[in-house]
Amino acid sequence: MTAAFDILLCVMILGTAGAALFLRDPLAAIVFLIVLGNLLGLAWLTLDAVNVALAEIAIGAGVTGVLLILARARLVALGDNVVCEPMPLWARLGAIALCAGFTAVLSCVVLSITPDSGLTARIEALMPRIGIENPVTGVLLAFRAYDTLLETFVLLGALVAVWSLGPDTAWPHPPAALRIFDPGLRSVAGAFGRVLLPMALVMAAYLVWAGSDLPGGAFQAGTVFAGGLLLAAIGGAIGLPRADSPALRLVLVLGPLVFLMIGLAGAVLGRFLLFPDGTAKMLIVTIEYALAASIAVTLALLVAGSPATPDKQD
Amino acid sequence: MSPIDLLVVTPLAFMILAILAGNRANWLVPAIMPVMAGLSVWLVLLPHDAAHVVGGWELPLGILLRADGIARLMVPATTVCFLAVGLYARSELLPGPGGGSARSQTFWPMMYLMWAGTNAGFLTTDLFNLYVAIEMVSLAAVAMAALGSLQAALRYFLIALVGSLAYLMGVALLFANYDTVDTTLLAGIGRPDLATRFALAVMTAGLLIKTALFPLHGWLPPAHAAAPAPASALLSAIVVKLGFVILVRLWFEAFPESAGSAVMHLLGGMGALAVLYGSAQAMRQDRLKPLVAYSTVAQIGYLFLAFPLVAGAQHPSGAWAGMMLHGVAHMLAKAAMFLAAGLMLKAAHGDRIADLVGLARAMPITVTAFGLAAVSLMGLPPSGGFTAKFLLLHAAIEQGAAIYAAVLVIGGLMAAIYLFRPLAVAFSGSDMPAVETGAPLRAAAPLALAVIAIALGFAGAAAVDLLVAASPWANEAHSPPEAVQ
Amino acid sequence: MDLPVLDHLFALTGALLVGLGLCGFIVLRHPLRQLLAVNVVGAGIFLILGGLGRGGSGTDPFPQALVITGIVVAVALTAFGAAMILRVAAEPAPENRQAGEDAGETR
Amino acid sequence: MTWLDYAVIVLLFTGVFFYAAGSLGLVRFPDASSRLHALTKADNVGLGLVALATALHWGSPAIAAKIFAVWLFAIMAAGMTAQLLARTAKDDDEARDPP
Repeated sequence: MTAAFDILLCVMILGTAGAALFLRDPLAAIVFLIVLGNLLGLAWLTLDAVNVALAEIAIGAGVTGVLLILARARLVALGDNVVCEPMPLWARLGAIALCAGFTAVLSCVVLSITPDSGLTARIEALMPRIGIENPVTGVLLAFRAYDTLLETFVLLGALVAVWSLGPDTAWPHPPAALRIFDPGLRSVAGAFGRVLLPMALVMAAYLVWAGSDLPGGAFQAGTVFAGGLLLAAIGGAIGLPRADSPALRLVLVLGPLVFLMIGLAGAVLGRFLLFPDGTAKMLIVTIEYALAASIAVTLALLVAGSPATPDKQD
Repeated sequence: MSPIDLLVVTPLAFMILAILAGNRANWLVPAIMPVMAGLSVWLVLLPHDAAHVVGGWELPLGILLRADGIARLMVPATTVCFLAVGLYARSELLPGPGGGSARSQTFWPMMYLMWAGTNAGFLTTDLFNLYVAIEMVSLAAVAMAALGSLQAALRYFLIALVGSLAYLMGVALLFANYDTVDTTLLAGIGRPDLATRFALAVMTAGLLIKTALFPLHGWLPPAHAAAPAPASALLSAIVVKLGFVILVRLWFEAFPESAGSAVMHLLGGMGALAVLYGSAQAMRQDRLKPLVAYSTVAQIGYLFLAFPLVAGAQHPSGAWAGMMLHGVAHMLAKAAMFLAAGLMLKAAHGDRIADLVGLARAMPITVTAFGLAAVSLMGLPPSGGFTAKFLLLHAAIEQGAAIYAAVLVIGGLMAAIYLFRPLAVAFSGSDMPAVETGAPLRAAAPLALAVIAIALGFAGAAAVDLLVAASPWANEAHSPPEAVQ
Repeated sequence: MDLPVLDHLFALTGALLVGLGLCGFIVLRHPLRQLLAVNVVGAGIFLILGGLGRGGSGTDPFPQALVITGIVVAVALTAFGAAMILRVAAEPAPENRQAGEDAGETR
Repeated sequence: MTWLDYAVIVLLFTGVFFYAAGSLGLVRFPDASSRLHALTKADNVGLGLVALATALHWGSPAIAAKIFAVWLFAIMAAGMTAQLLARTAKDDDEARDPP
């Protein structure tokens, strides 16, 4: 029964991926990518990886999907209809043969590796030292906190990089507005955004809090709140900030800064990112709340895009 | 407290400060200079093989940071480059009278991100941590390339993305196979099975794309040539070196048993072709920056040409020292050359080599810097480039590798031809063109870099001793990989 | 049902996703579609990592954490790529402004 | 099997039936408004039944409360998107053949 479900799920994943890649209509392709993200979330649930399932659905399907839909809409507005010129037949056949060969070898490699639970036992043994129950949060914010620290800077750097792409006349104005212009539509979306934003905040706070012991954590929580911010912006309930707003910049760097400071405090006590016994949980939750706030704003602004020249707005 | 952490933490902290400082971010450059210089010196002075795990979490769960020979060499060299480029960019990116532009505010966070990423990459032994470091560097590199040509940057971005994913796939397979992604642990347990070979193959391919080894170099010349001078200098001098260092770690440290002679000669052959192709292309350019960019394609070739020489040597220390010294000498000389080229092109009326007429009179310091950098890149004595190529040539002759020896010699000659052209034009002409003299620091930056590249040659013996001590074979009894013989 | 291949089901699906995505990356000539294809490849790699980390005592949290890190890095790069594609489309003029390219660029 | 288990099974199957009917309508109906009509109504009933079945199956008030919250969010989102889709579809139709 479960095997049948797994096989069906995998077939659907592959079919959806095929549609997301090879459908001619770009909007349909992106929609199938979102469906693919949700199915992958189910696959992760089947693998008992609830943390990853949350992240995949929220970020892989949600944020990436909104991002691509918005990019396509803006491209269409610029006169680029995102339709690919088909390659000559021989080139397509060559590409298919090449990828089929590569996939065959990769499949053999995958089959040659025996799945095992790897480091599970070691991680379980160390978890009491941190005082939290969710082993994935333990790996992300204790054992491999250094990776996570660098990763938050990648996210922050991506936003600065997106800012740097704006035309010279656009700096430091906000990105092109996300809100719907049709007044009727906007009233519906705006009401929804106003209702949802506080709920998203509550849910995000809960996800961080629950993340120490149950599935959840800063990235999932930040994404949920980013979703709330984006919906509110689409409904016109909130506007987009200027890139040089000091308050905005403070929120953006808050998470990385708190993380870095706590890491340095550990360095003073002996080791970079060392959490003294008994304080680990408190420090991890502090880092996660600060990170979630920064991640939410960063992700929402990453979706919104580069600064836009003001006269192009409205 | 250890410089191993602080060398990454400091640029990250400055990235935050730069974001908060906005238009005043260029005042941070003088502040970071002494800090990073001091940390680099501290790193070199650390006891041999100083290492620790982050946060006190032991392997295989934690991440091991280590000041090995490569790190001791590359981190100070990148510090010198970043400092010079930072000083140069500081006067170039001064916010205008009407407030700052996007560029003058976003360049600094990107530069600090790249700095942290390269240091993180040089200092870690963890392959997944390296993935994050690679992405930090790539993101900053593409953003800098986009300051010049958006199309070239987009192409660079997509290709770099494929390279990263190939590397990530290799890391995923290695983790599934060995339950660890730490190179020091893998070195003990690596076995030449299908999964390992495939993982190594895709990781190598991905990193070669990022390092732009011929024939995977297509994205490099347009991106590096079009970017503003400080960005070009960082891209050509530093960014491509990170992929090279990871490949060295992978093949000579983590999986020496898998480094069969066929693989080494494949890399060496691609390196040799890169030297010839890049040099030939550089000779055909009639604009200055594409010429310097193609010279990077050629010079990267030497780094990989050295792979079979290191693997095949009875005592790999000579070839090893040559390879590493070449990496550092190229880093310094190429950064100097791009900065000097940027100044020369600002003064000249066009970007063609023919437009450089008379510049040697008008801006002697800058043209001298260009010339000294050229001396090192050609491999003329006395320079770091000469010592490196001499060591490599010596190893090639000792091993009877006639083809590699021939490429080393021919490549040097071709470099002399293509680098002599812009210099000859700059020294020609009888009248002195009117040139606006910029900030003196801007002219000093490339000169300082070029002088250090030359000084590496004078300090030849000391540098070689340091490098030999830095090789993976220095302390251990085991000789080079046995598979190669 | 105890076919040996079932242990590898999700990892194999991941391998096929990588293959499909790679094929899409080569065949599709529009950068936005290529960006989408890269996301499919990334999802496939993550699924390989997760599928091979599942043994008798549950799914290894270690690769799960790596995957979450990977997903976040992927979305950051996707956002940057999309912004770059938009800028290239907004400036269709070819970029070979020849004379004084460098001089003009950095002022 | 207690009566609760039977109730869960009956609720689940009824819910799935409504989902199937909604999806069929989405595929087979000719225009946007009737498709929306099929999708929103049938799927919301289906969702409610499946949510109820799940809550009964777990039998814990805390979990039931969470499932209720999920149901509420899903209903809100469905209602809003249906509004937006319907208005957009109407605008499109009017733009295509003006009345």
